[in-house]
Amino acid sequence: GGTSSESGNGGDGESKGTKGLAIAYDIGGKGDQSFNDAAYAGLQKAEKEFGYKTADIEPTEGETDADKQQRLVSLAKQGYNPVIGVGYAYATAVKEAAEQYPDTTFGIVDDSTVQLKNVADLVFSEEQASYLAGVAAAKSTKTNVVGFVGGVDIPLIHKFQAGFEQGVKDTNSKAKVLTQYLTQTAEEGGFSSPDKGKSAAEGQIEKKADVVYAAAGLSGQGVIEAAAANKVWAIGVDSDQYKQEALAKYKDSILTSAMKDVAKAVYNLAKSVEDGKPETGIVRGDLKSGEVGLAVSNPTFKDDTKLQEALETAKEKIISGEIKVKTS
Amino acid sequence: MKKFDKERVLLAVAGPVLALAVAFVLTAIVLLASGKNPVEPFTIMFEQASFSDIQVRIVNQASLYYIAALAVAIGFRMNLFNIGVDGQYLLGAMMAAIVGAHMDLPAFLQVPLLMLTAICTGAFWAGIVGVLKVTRGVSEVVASIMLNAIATSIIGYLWLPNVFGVKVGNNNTTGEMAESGWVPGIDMGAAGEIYGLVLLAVALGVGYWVVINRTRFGFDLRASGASETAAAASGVDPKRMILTAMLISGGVAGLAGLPILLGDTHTYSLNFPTGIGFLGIGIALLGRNSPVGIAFASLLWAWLDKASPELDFHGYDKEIAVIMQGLIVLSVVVSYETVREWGLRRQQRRVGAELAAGNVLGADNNVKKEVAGR
Amino acid sequence: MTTSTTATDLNQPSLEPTARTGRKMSLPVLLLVISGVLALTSLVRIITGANGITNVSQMSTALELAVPIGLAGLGGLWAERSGVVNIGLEGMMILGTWFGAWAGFQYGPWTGVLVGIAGGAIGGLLHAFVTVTFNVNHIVSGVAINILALGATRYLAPLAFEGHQGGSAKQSPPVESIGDFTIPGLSDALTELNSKGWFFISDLAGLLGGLVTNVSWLTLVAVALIPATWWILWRSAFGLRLRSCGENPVAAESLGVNVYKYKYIAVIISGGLAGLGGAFLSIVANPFYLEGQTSGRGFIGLAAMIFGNWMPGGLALGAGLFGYTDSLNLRGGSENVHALLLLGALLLLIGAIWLAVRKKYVQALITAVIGVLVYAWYATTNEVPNQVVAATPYVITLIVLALSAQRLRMPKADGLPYRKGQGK
Amino acid sequence: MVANHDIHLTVRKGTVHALVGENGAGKSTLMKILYGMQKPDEGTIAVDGHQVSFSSPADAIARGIGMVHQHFMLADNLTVLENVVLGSEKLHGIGAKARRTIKEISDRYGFGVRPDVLVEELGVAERQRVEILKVLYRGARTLILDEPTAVLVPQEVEALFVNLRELKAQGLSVIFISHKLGEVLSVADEITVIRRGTTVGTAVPAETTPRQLAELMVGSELPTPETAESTVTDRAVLSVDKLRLAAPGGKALLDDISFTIHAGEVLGLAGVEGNGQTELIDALIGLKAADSGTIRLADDEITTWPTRRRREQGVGYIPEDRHRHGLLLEAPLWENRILGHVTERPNAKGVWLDPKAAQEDTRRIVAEYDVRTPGIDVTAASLSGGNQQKLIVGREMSHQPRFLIAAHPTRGVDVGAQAQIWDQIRQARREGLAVLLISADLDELIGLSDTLRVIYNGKLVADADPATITPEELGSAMTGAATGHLEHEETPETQGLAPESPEGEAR
Ligand SMILES: Nc1ncnc2c1ncn2[C@@H]1O[C@H](COP(=O)(O)OP(=O)(O)OP(=O)(O)O)[C@@H](O)[C@H]1O
Ligand SMILES: Nc1ncnc2c1ncn2[C@@H]1O[C@H](COP(=O)(O)OP(=O)(O)OP(=O)(O)O)[C@@H](O)[C@H]1O
Ligand SMILES: [Mg+2]
Ligand SMILES: [Mg+2]
Repeated sequence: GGTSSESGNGGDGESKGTKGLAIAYDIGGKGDQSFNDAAYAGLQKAEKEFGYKTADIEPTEGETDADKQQRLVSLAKQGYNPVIGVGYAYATAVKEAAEQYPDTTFGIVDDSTVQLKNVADLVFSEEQASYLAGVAAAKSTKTNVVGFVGGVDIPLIHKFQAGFEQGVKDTNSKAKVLTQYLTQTAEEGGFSSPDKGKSAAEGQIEKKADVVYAAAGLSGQGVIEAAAANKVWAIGVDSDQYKQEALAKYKDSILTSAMKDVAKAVYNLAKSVEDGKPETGIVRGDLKSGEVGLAVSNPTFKDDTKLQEALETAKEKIISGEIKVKTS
Repeated sequence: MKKFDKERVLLAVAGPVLALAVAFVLTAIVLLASGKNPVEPFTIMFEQASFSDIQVRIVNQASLYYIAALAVAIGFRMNLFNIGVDGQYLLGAMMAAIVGAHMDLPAFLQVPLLMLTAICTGAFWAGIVGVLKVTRGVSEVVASIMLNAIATSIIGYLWLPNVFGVKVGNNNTTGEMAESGWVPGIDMGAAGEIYGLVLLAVALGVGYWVVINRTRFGFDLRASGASETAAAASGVDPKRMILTAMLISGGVAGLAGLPILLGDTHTYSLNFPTGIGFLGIGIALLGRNSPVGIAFASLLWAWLDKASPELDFHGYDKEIAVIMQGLIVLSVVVSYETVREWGLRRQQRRVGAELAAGNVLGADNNVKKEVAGR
Repeated sequence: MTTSTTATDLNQPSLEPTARTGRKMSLPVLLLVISGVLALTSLVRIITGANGITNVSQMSTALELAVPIGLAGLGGLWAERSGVVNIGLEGMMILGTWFGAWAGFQYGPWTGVLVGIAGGAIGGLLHAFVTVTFNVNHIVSGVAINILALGATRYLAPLAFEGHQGGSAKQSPPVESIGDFTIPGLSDALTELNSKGWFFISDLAGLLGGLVTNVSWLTLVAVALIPATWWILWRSAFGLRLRSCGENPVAAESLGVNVYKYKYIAVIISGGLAGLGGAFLSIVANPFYLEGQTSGRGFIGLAAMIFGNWMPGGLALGAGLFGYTDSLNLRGGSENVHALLLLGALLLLIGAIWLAVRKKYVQALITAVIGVLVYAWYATTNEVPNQVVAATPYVITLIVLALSAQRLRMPKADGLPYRKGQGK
Repeated sequence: MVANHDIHLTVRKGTVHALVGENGAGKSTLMKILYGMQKPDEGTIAVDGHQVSFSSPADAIARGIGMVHQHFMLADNLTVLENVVLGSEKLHGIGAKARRTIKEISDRYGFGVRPDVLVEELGVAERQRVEILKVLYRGARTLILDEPTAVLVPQEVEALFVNLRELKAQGLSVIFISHKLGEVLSVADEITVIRRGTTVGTAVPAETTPRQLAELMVGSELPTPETAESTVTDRAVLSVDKLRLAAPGGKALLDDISFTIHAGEVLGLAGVEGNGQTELIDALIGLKAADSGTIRLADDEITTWPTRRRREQGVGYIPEDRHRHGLLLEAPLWENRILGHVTERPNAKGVWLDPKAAQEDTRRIVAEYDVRTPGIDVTAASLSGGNQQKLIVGREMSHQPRFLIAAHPTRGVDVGAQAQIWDQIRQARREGLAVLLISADLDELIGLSDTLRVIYNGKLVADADPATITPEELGSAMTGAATGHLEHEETPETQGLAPESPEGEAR
């Protein structure tokens, strides 16, 4: 028989105009309270604003690049535009799907290796936000010990660690950063084990850390819990965790969060397509674009003028290029 | 004897078919219970199987499953439970990727070299289990579970930038392999490419059959599985056999990742499919450790994998396919066992009946003796 | 009666006729060994300054991490003592996490615990049905249950949790805390003692302190289940019957024991215990269900059980080892594991001396050389790579097993098919 | 196939009722039915005049029926106490009270049972006593003993009979199964004969001779294993010198074993099971490595050879447990024909199997050795025990062994097949085969052997001349009571086993 995309997925019948943004999740999928959810938030915003039909599709475990490609192709064939792969794992898939469907705009989050006319690489300078988190931590610590908890020992998280460490050191050369990764692979639960996060944070707090920064997905909830229990500061990640329902109990211990606005990036790409000027090439979300940064929901944090000044200075230096933040 | 054979074939086919039907019905009940249409998901998934690109991907995926399951089956054939295939194939693939990235021989040398690397790595990793079992009596199950976990760490270590790791974007890889090590696929036009090493899977299957059924070694292996004590008394050194079986199983396991590595990704990255070793266990058991059975089981499994994502587009949860995989394994093995027991009892009864009726093979030239004996 | 195709001697520890075991190591000897190791650890702590390796919170974390593993292992113990290999523990744990959280967030944590147990028990019932009634190979059934449990919980999670506050397709809404306790005077005293850094005494205080500080009530239940299991299986009529099914079901049958019944009960309890382990994860360790929460603990539990020679005490030791090394990793892994290198070197050296005394010079030399190499590693580095840290629990388990495995003995009819009235 | 049909059996109170019949006649099956382990298709059972139906052994136990099985029903890894109280924990609990009761019973009958040792540490006779204790502990009024004497030496048998008479005196009924007709006549009050699953007659011991009983059993005359002329040569085929084998703990399982078997000679090895026979076989076939000493096959020293090489060089093996060591039960007959000779013709050509040739040769064996089977593709499990044994004998003989280990070659085999197997051994012996014969059947041993040795506690303690020795004399050496060269004494001592011995003899 023909290929599945030739026969279409019931898509050919409907008019293409009614279909818009589609996203394909990375493992973790919807509900990860991290960038998958953020991407979904962007999708919802686009759906509401542009009034078109959207799609969001989950991956399967242990799938290959070919499967991811198939997913993207299938979405493109059905007329969705743009089609975004959430997560660097989609790199190969996006590249090949984009070659197959040159008229569709593709997006990929967290990867800058795909260079095609119809592909937008939505990447973020997480290290810049982490640098600011480091500044905030260094300014807030009384013990000169701060902690970093990484979910899984992979390059993406190394960026957070590198930025944070640099921020701390640049601000307070006497401060020491304790680093702890929870697991080697995601399968072992590094991003989804709050209990592990809690143990790790407790260990750091016992060694006098009084600010802990978690770049650990769902495990970060445990880090925040431990910080609250021991009355030290926690710094959240990805979204503004001060505002998260699940963490409402501990919000007074959440100093700030190093945000990465995947939602905005996704929405922007959708908007650019809608406006007829699709983004292409590397679209970097950084301090300058405002797609990464520190959340200011916690009043204690916001009202600490000295701290805010220091952050402001650091931010300007980064934007001006005076400070180059390391990525690993 | 033709009668017995025909019956055996019938039994062999009737069991799984019946079981599949039961599994489908049970799945339909789950769908019904959750308020969904109990039939449409199946029609969608069957329809998927008719598309050539899906077919290509089913075959590709099945080749990985097939090799992993063969590795498991070799162990099972002699009552060894190699739950460590997962670690063995990951390490094997990674080592092959590393060698492939750092060596560049002509293809006719490079590809065998990569395969040899994978085989040796897998065999080495499984060999640890074998040695521990033979010399120290450590259960192969625990040892392999531990070694799977240790393999994860080793992989993490090899990925370090100052070891063999090459960072590409946010991905850890082992660097692009030299092109001489790429195995070209079989071009199926718009449907995509079938991995060249699907042929390796086929060859391994044939080799497995020949070795198991047609060689002295295979006989020893089967005998060890059927009765360790009888095999030992017949001259099989059980320790050596365990070690050999583990080494072979591990060697084959090492190859399980190669079709996709040499045929598609050309690097070992965070995207490399994991968990195939564990699925291999289920598939081997589903295929009753026979090369043909495993082939069907791998294809069935791959079909469920590749056809289910489509369900998402139609408002169904594709987890239903995972439920179905579980149900299929359960109902198939239950039916195997029931049919097997029934068949055994039936055969015994028949032997008894045929003997009573005087249909004895050696009867005619033994009339005299029989009279004398009684 | 043997299955034609698949493994039946899972866990077969040895080809040799098993040497007599277990009973040889009397309690005083065991205590001596344990305190010896503790003394060494203490020494290492003082030399390296890695105070983390024996402090109170290290120990209480270790306990919390050990509980789910120990419960899974106990589940395995019950099943295997009745002659059924249970490799479906992982799946039953998954059911426990899901059901525990599902009932927990709606009706309170204790109800959650009960429903979690029930969830695991359903998995056990299925396993019993397939392996006991249909006599299917135990491994196949276990593998299938693992797959099925994963699929079922994933399928059900969105249906049950989406739309509730704090719930999503992969996470349940939070469950209320079950509460914990600290024995006030004792805990403080031990913590105080522990912080003094004295040789041995402080370490012992750390160990004991972990048992009385911030302990969840469910942890208490789990710990109590170890002696309870021992008592039931080895001191009650019910336990005797159950064990007899794992040793020689035909003999049990000939004395009027309903072997099927006991196997069913054992496997259902096994599932229930694994379910409890799951509920512990989704109610105590984390206050909610998360997809992938068990991350292989069922298998580790199985390993701990084999490690513990199919005995509750040994199993607790095994689970404790996993919990301890795990908590070492999570709490300053590289530093702690680096300190462990010294401990390893010391142990190797002692081993070498012991071997030399027993006139096994070649082995003694090899052991000594390895010891020196480990020491060199310790002396020339300040920390070990993360990867080594992560592998530590597994490497230690392998080493301990390699040193002790020949003394292991599993129930004689473990994993073998059984049919009523077909015994010879 | 019907195992039992039209069985009529009445056992009176306070008597010993013997049940005899050839192998596979259905004795054990009948007892299992009486004991509730199997269900009868039709017919009735009455206890004390009440009609009963047993759905499990528990029901039978409740009715006061206890059974000691042909194959021990003990869990090795449980203690004696645990084995005894299992299933009847309600009686005296599982603790101190139960221990006291066990001691009491043990003392009353002089069993000398130790409640807290593991069963795996016990010898056969001790296990037997534990089995009987199990039944007594439950307060059984009717005892079923299925071949209790098969593994006992005559002296132990006599001790058992003293116990039985004691039980009888206390008003218990005993059903006693044995192949040893002398024993039966000595202990029984009544005898029922079973043939092909049905009762064919009853006999009163006082009026019956063993020969009459045997004829009733098989419907024909008993064959005897006697060997006519000696064929022993002076060519040594197997010589064992100072063989020693120790258990992992260091205890010697075999010690200072030396013997030589010549071409054409059958060396019979007598001994109570568990005295080192199994270990000796393992050492000879290469499954266990000797700690010291040498084994020579003709001119080659084979002490360090692996099993396969020994078998290739002409060591044949009829194992004592055919199911564990001789067959792949679920494999077809022709694959079983390959087992043990996979490297030899016609089974293999180089590294390749030759299934065609193997199948062809299997057909030959089936025909020549009268294996009753509808074909060579049926599984070994579906053959009867005797036919399985014939297949094994045929297979081993097909490779022209120089030395044959024959362990219980006719165990569980009916008289017809027995005679055939004996014939084959004799035939091969005439052609120069050296045989090590191990058997619990002393008549077979004495009848077939050219030389006799007795193994006790891992040592060869005695030798005897088969032409003159009696089973009783051999038996006393088997218990370690006599050593050295056994001379036949012309004036027999009072033998408890003699049929004419008075019944109810006091202790
Ligand atoms: N339910 C059954 N239906 C038909 N045949 C059966 C059944 N159960 C057992 N048999 C067969 O009946 C025969 C009687 O076996 P049984 O064990 O009772 O013999 P036995 O007289 O005790 O022999 P032995 O002296 O060797 O112990 C065997 O051939 C057995 O396989
Ligand atoms: N449960 C059963 N139901 C039906 N047929 C059976 C059963 N068990 C055994 N048989 C058949 O009975 C026959 C006799 O088997 P068995 O081993 O019990 O014989 P046996 O009487 O002990 O013979 P032998 O004297 O040769 O040992 C075999 O052909 C077997 O197929
Ligand atoms: Mg028989
Ligand atoms: Mg019998």
